[in-house]
Amino acid sequence: MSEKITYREAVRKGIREAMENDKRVFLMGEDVGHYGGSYAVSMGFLELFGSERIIDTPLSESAFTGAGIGAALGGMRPIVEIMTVNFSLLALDQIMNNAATLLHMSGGQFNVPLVIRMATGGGKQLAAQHSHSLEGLYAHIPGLKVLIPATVQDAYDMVALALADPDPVLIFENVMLYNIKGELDTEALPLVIGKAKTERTGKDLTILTYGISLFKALEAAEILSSEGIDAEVIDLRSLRPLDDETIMNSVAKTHRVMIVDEGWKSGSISAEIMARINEQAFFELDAPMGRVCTVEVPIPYASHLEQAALPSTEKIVTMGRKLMEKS
Amino acid sequence: MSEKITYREAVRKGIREAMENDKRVFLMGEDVGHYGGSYAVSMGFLELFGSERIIDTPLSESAFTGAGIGAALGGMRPIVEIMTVNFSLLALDQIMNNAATLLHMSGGQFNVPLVIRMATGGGKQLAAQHSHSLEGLYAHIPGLKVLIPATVQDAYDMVALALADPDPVLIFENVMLYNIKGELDTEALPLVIGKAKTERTGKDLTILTYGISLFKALEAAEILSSEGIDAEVIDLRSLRPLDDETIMNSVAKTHRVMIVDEGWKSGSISAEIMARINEQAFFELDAPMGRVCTVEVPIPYASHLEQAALPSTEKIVTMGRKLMEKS
Amino acid sequence: MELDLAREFYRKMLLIRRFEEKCVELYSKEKIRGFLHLYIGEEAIAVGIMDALSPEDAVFTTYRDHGQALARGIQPNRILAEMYGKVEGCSRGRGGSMHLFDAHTHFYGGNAIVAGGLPLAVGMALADKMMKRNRVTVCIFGDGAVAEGEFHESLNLAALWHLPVLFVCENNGYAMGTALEFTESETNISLKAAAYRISSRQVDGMDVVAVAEAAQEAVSEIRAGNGPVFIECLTYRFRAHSMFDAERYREKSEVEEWKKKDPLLLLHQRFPNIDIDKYETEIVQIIDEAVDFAENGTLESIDDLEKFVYSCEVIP
Amino acid sequence: MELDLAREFYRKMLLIRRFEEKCVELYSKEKIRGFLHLYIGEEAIAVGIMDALSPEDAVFTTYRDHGQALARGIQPNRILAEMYGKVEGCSRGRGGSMHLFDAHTHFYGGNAIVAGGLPLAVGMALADKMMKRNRVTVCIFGDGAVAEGEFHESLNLAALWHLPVLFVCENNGYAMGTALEFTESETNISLKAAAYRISSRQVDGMDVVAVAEAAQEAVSEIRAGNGPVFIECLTYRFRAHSMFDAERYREKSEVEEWKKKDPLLLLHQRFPNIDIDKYETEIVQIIDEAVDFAENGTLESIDDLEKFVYSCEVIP
Ligand SMILES: Cc1ncc(C[n+]2csc(CCOP(=O)(O)OP(=O)(O)O)c2C)c(N)n1
Ligand SMILES: Cc1ncc(C[n+]2csc(CCOP(=O)(O)OP(=O)(O)O)c2C)c(N)n1
Ligand SMILES: [Mg+2]
Ligand SMILES: [Mg+2]
Repeated sequence: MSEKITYREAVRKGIREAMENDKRVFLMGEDVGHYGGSYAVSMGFLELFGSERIIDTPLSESAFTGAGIGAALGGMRPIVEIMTVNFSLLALDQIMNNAATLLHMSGGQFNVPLVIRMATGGGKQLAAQHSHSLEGLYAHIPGLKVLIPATVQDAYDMVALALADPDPVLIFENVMLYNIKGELDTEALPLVIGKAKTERTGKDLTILTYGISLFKALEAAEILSSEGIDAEVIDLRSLRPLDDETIMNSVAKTHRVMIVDEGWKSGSISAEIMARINEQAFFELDAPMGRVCTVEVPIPYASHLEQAALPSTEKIVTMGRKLMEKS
Repeated sequence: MSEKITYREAVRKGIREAMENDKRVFLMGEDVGHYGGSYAVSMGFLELFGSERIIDTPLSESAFTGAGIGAALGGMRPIVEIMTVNFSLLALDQIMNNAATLLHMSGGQFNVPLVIRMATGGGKQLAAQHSHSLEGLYAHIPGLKVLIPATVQDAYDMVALALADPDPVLIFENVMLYNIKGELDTEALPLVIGKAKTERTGKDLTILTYGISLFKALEAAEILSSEGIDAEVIDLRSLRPLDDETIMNSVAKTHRVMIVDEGWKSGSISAEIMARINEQAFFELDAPMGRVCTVEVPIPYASHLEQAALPSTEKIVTMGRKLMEKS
Repeated sequence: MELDLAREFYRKMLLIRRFEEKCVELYSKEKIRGFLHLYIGEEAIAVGIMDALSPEDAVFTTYRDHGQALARGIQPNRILAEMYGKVEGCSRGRGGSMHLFDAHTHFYGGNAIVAGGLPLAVGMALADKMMKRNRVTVCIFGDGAVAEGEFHESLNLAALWHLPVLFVCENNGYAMGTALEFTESETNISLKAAAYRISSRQVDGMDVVAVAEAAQEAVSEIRAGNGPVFIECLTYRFRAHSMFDAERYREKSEVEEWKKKDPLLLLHQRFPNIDIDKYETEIVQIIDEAVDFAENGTLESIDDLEKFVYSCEVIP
Repeated sequence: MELDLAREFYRKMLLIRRFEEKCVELYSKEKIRGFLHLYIGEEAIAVGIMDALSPEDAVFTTYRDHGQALARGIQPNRILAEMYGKVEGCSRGRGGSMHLFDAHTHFYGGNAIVAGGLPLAVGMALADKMMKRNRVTVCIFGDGAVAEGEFHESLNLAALWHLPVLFVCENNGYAMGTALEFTESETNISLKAAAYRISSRQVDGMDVVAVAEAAQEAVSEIRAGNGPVFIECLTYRFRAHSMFDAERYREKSEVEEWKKKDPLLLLHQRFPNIDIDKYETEIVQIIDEAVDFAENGTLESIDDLEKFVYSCEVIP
């Protein structure tokens, strides 16, 4: 069955069905209940599921994230919503020192089946403290898995995928995507964590990206195509684990690589991807790889400055041209 | 004047002199006073400078780091000691959302002349929650500077260097270095932030590293040398900014690169360095670059497992051999 | 209280009210973007508190900061230009509505991380104490901040070190859409503060006179070297949390009930001689001028995007 | 109290005491490495608290965890093997002294981040409440944890949601080398807890009978569905914070003063009929056996280093 719905509705549907199917699943976070979710993902859920399973928490990111870990240890399947990734720094100790390590520290005795969802990304003029893209930072942490749905289909599927995992899974939802509509096939084959998806095939240049940047990359690919450059666009979907196989296969075909991500350039996930391609497919490369990331500045409020800081279709096109020149 | 002292004494001397020279400088952190510093860096300072300037804080990493930022805004030159980097996650919100952004968010009105020192690294069998190497994570954040002294000389010099900076500077002191002795020249020329140092010149292979790994790399270089591989070893000293110039010059000479760092491999600073070399010196490379990092596992307690997780001289030697094979 | 002071309070509160109303209008016109949190209903707090400060004192506040900025004396022109993202803005257009800053009035923001400003205020007060400056640092935050760990850590530090901080909690009963009863096991926030041995009190935050008196008293205590003081101001926001808010979490009747305690109304009832019309006219002009100023402001060059990340790039 | 129970308490406390003394010896021989935090002087707390629990109840504690682990019934063999870094250890050698875990006894660690275990305990209790399991979760931490934001956030959540948690603060007067008076503006920790409307009390942590009684009472309250309880146990560590500690921060006389309240001594004074020698002999054997067991344990293969990062690699 296929329908056209928004990304928000897809996440919503994913959570609702999970809660209907499994009594152990519950949603906890700031304003998920009475307010309906700061991005309206859980609007009406309080009425639907009651305050026992839709839990409005105080502003206590560290404790309620930690409580999610504890509840997972206790046999529940919590979905913790951290309102935006910006506030997740307050919970990072719990995420890195507990969620990611308990299984290991206990010698395999205690796993943590926890799902943490966070809204992420810039573009809404929310300035320096509210526009972070830290998925790359989280992808650095062994013990975690990091999923980023770009499409409506993935936004829906990844909820169930994450909940089925015995270990902590983080899902990043870009705030600019919630209102975007797309096709949802509720009978699609189940996903597997760590599989990238080739969204456009091409032979000249591989563009590796994820989240909101996927759409910019696809748009850029069309423009490049009109200039005779045939770009392959891959949606990574998972940043930990990364799908090395799909990446290297594409590089072996195109011999040129661009990575697009919304992290600050230095130390963003694009660096890791470059490092892996260097390690695993160096001799396939005809030219240096390029990346389009966020400029290394706390995101400014003024729209023209913010837009100048973020990756754009135009920057991707320019980088595409440049990469095709070199050899 | 030159003398041979330990790394601990060097940091200590740096702080003491700074406090003697500038009334605005003070030291604040857990157990810096009565206990004498968890790594004995500030032993006796309480008696020397009094409890007004050597401030024992409660276990409140977020608040006392934030208080350091506030005191810096207020005209002081605080040195905040976060006992170890592991606990700095609790203060990361203050570091990323305040220290690193205030200058920018205020349109240049308020700078934050704060120094944060942290002990870091594995190797002491302290297990998963006490053995992090997160300097790469901090190096991702615009607005911060990240210094890592490997030598006694730098341990001393970097205190003054960091205090002279108008913006937040983080200093990472590896716990395995405190007892290491080295030469200190107190009349050495002042350092500049962001300058790497070539500790061994060589023509076949560039090894880029910092902190404790410098010594492993130098040892490995000697072994490799006996096998006819002449490695250049560069101490990066600063991870933000990185000294691209020194790096690229060396690559242009040796055409082969290894990076050694104690971060978990995926997303460690070595990835960023590889990315930059790919971007800036791709055609200089004769072979894929290699990296020796920490295995992606929460650090285990058992010594043999911990050692197997961390970079070692042996692993560097093996990687050196491997890099010289490929072409 | 004297009529003159009452007039002054009224004028300031009215300026805030009309300024905020203009912001709504400008937001609908998409002149202002990002999050916009209005201070309507809470004017008495900013005006009452700022009245007790001297020019050298320091102020730290939250993203709901227009009222405090205006009451502290930052020009409406510069505040509005900030929301337009213009160079003439008080944060050069880098901060926007949530991040107003001003060195001249020691206004240290506009912090959009709930409770994120508390440790900074503690540190500023620590610096003052160390430098033996007889200053007060005011730290303003909402009821939502009380649940955060940083509230606890900061209050403890301030009390432990006897620091010259005035903590002001704007308790408007809600953190976004979550009522205080869902976030605190003890809903009397002043009691919580007292648990740190901080001199603490509750005051009617709709009554500017009461707030001003409590603030005066607190500031004197602090200047006398008695350590921190905590004031909980009971208040209410008449508008939504921000511009995106379905307001499903409270009854219209509750809002109407609180509107009867509108701080402007209350003050006017007490001082019927205040010539409102005169102020309205004055303020319309001030605000029109601010709009003009903001409209005619400059957009910073994109070439300067990376400025202000480090000080060496600060424009002199 | 009955003599039988007193004997049992004594035996358990003595086991902890002798076990810890053996650890010191083994540390000097470099058999045990990393940080080692001894429980000597505080034995009454673990023994008194664990006595009140049923086998299904859950325990969360800190890095100073040998005493609780032993009192909870984890075999000395497995605890010591853990400190030797052997596969037979209760955490397979991955955790070491600070991270003892045991699924059978619902012992969830051994958390080395001060206050890091509190949110976990709250979450476990939340799960119990949601699943309608009539369990109690005990959460043990030191006085140092009280200053952390997570203490505040966790107590508030537990109180707000009426969760079945027993908070136990081992107040030994020091966080490493920092005395409580330098870390808390209110040094009566039980009062701080009460500020969250949590039923809270102080108890003599050197008196195992007092601790056990308080714990029994607390556990009944909790099982009756009355929400969390907080017990502050006043205690003292006779040894250094860990094996590296110059102990410059306290007077020898203070230590001597507290040693007069040695929990073993106190209990023996009260129940002179306890046959100490018998226990000593038994315990020497137990500990010798544990040392043997640990010595003869297996080192995990380095090939398995990356196991337990994710569950799919968990050895069945
Ligand atoms: C640490 C953190 N968590 C969550 C948010 C999102 N958020 C912004 S305002 C707010 C409510 C704060 O309420 P309160 O402190 O009462 O202030 P008010 O808006 O009522 O003035 C929330 C949850 C944030 N900005 N920072
Ligand atoms: C968040 C954090 N900060 C600092 C430390 C370092 N540290 C370990 S134990 C300790 C003292 C804790 O004291 P307390 O809670 O009273 O427990 P005690 O050791 O007295 O049993 C400190 C500062 C840590 N482990 N975690
Ligand atoms: Mg509020
Ligand atoms: Mg203690």
